[in-house]
Amino acid sequence: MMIEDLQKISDAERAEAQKYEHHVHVCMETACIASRSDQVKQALTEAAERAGKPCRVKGVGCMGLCSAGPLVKVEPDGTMYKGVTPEDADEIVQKLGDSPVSRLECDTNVPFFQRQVKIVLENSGEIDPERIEDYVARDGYLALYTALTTMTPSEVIAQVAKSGLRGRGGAGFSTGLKWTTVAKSPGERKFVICNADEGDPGAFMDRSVLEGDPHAILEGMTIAGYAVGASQGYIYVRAEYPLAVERLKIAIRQAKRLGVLGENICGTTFSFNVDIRLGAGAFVCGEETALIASIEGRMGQPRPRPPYPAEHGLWGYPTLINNVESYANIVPIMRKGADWFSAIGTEKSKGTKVFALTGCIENTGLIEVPMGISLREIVFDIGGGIPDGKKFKAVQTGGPSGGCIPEEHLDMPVDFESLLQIGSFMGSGGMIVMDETSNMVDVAKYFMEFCMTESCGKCVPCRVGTAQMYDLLDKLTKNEATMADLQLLERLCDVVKYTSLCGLGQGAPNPVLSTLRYFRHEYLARIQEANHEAAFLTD
Amino acid sequence: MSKVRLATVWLDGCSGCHMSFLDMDERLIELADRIELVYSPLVDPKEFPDSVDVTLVEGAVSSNEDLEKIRHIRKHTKILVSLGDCAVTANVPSMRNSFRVGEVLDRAYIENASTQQQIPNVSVPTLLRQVLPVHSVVPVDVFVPGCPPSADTIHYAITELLEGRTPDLSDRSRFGA
Amino acid sequence: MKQPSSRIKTLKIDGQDVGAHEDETVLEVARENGIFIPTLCELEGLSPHGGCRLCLVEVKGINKLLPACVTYVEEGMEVTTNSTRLQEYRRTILELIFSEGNHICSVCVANGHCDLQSLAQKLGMYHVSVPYRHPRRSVDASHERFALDRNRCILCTRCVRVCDEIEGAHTWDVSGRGIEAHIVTDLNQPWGESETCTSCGKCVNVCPTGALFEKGKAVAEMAKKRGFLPYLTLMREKRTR
Amino acid sequence: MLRNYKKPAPPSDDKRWRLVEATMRRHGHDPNALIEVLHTVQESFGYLEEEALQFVAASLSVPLSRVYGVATFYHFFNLKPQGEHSCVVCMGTACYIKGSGAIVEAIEQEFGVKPGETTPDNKFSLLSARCLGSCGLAPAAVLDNSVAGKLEPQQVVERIREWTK
Repeated sequence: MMIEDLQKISDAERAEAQKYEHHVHVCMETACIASRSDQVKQALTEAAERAGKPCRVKGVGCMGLCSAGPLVKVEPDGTMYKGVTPEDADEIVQKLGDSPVSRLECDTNVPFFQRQVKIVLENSGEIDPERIEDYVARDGYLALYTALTTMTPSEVIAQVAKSGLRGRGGAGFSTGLKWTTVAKSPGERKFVICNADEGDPGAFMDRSVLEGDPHAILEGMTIAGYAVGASQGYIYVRAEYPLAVERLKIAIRQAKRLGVLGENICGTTFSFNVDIRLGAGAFVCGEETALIASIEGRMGQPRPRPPYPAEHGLWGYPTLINNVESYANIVPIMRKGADWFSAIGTEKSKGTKVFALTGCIENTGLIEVPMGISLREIVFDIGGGIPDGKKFKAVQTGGPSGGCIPEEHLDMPVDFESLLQIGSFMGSGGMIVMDETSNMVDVAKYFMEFCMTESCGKCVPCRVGTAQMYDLLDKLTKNEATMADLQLLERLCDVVKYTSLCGLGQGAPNPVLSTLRYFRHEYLARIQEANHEAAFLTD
Repeated sequence: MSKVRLATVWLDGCSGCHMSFLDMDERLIELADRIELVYSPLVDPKEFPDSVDVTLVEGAVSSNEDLEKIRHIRKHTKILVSLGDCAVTANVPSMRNSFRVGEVLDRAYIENASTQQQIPNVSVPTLLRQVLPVHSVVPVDVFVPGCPPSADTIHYAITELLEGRTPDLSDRSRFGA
Repeated sequence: MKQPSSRIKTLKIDGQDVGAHEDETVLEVARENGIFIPTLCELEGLSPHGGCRLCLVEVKGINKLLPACVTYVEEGMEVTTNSTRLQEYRRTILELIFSEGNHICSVCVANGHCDLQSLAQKLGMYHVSVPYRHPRRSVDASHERFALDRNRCILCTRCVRVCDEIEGAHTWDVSGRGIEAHIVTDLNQPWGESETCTSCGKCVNVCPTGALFEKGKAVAEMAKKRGFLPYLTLMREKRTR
Repeated sequence: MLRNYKKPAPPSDDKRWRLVEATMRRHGHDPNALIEVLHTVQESFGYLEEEALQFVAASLSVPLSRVYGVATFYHFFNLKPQGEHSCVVCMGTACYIKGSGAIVEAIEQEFGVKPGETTPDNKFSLLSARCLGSCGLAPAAVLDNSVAGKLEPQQVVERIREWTK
């Protein structure tokens, strides 16, 4: 595999595309397929054949507005159609090059599309994720080739460090620093792991990236492998994401065939393989030491850190663990440079962040925005506000370790530090909007139930503490709790937060603490309305 | 100097703590100089007095009658002492808590009864969903664990309280002994 | 066995200057110097577990609490083992343990010989302020000589580790997760039917509570003999040298 | 490991064991491959039966209790056979906010099964998932392997009614 070969594929692919006057992109992601987009694609292909139009129909990754699926985009004019059914196919094809089918048209001249900045999602919705040629035609694997042939591993790390990229899995640890530690840690073998165990309820950023642009992850991981000196990578992905797994398998096969993965990549002495490991329904495996235990075939129980996986990871070897979105940033950084990347975002949080915007909001879907954008812009401009004339109440970020942010903090910029300051957490990118009808004690109970059932059971505070806190919240929602119960709840929040072994337990009290901080009156109302006798009565 | 008004009550327990109390033997006579026992299974009065300085509670809260009693006592007591494991932890009576009340009654009065299989329901208190330690129903000031606490421990706890101190039980008593 | 080549570090524990080998944990050094740090899952001779969280200590300059059993000494470290905050956390953790199972000391075979019971006394935990959960848990008395009462199990995994690491049978493991977690033998069949159990009794003796006990022992009769553990560990190390 | 230790034979001549053996071979019978192998067993047989666990334990040289521990730690694995049809209701935050609880309740009421349970006639299993990642379609569920979104309780109940006729 040489640069000429990449160029040849790219040229051929572009030439093939030139043959068609019209390009019809159909979203082929889990959510749109659930709304029959596979049938829409089939119908469009047949309609194009029947009409004999110079038109190419292709399945692509997420185009963002998942609630309006199936989405179809027509290029070169950029018309977007929403809620397309197979029955609409003929009409869409008929109108190609003419005025669009107005009843299906989805206005893209709105903040939802205009305010986004696409780095991670640059290929989503553009390429066919099951064809490596399409990826190559958009300069795919060029960054890898350049890194391998013109840069030393430490130069690669320097570029990542200079970009200011911070881990997108939640805590925001400096990616460059992590890579440096792994590179410097002595070990006869090293490993690179991609954490695709996206377990936060209400988050699907990683699934979309894996389904829509799997080669970007492979390329990012391979560059990382070169930088830290690893020859084996693992993608740990949830078994609940069968389509992502399938696309990754296809991508790995194609990349190997092309010589951009496997032995002697791009004709160099560097070899790197990637295997997929399936999760099996345990949220705690998102924690890196638990994830490692799971890849090793054991129960996903975290162990105390230090030692950190960067020094003592998979089978005791130095191991680099980044999440999907972090790896997806690597290729653009390598291709366009650290300065370009660090010009986006805020002083301490560079680049963009992908969010899964869901809940009580007009535009549900996947968005990518520059760091530093305000929550208000996300919720009211991009998200289109709250439907049915209801009032905004809170937005929840950071999943089960995160918090509920009230109206008063909506103007705060979205970055790692600001979110922590107001008692929430960046997390992996789930953003759930709640309207006035949501009860915050119920919300806190929902997340506590999640943490309780996902606790691995290894350490006492998390195992028993989450169960006790859940019981207290249950009592509150049943209007049976007393002030003493609330005080006990607050005491347990403190103990569990500071004594639990891993992030799951340490973060478990956050939804309670943040709702207590901003919506304490809702807890007090439950206590005032309570019938304290009910708790004692005979069953 | 007026005597300290002391009460002892017996909720759901085996009366072992009261036996241990009596095991103070001759020290009871010394205490009698400083204490007036105003209410107790050991003395005559049937009504809990309006104003009591210290109440020792033996036993867990098992029935609606226990519940009413302990609330009344709390209202009229300055210092409430949970005496013994049943009061402190709900102990042996709480072993029924893993089961539903109906299951327990069935087992006791139907399945294991050879004659007159019938769950008593006339002039007996209603059982609560769970047997509870005293402090989960009303605030408790002093905890004296033990099954039962020894006479020495009880004597120590009472004399400390008489001196106006909070008894430190670290070397004297533990759960189960 | 400390390697002679290992370097010496100096640190402060509770204001006291102490010296230690670099491969020692804070817990080991504290013990050598007569400083008490409570533990439950830890047992000398078994691999560390880090689950009970009772040995958490404060280290100056680190805003997280660290488990002494797996935290290695570092030069100039300043460790606090017994602040008011730590004492309160430890009491609450003990309360959580007591609330989780059905620990009725007065009728337990291990009454008077129980690590959990004596720690409660030592740390001044006189009552449990969190509600008791009263789970319905099973008892396995199918083994000829021993029995398991899951009501008294605190999931310290000492039995799992001793069976795996010392006896080499790995008969025990933890099944399920979170509040539902419990220990099982083999594929969750009755203990007496386990094909891998050698009936050595090590698990019974390392169990900190009355969860694992010898049949025929009445209340307060189940004293545990643990002398074998350091002995076996030492003999093994000698042999592999 | 014993050098001459012979790998055990499959519990029966069911052809599906070949798939399981293939996975084990691909991983060189490495104990680390336990979870991967259990995935294959469940894919092939629908659940993890006891003899399968025994076979996997012996083949990979993993202690029985560890196999059982892993099989019960991960909620994706079933130790009991599932019904002919299944409905996995998403209980992710977005679905929860949009009323997936009501869907579960409606199914519970109509068919008398709670999440994780199967109807006595083995026709239908109700399951719940942490998050299907289809939040844009909240509330969502997987009805016999295909994702369906923006569901109403009654709609799901009717679909299941067809299965359980």
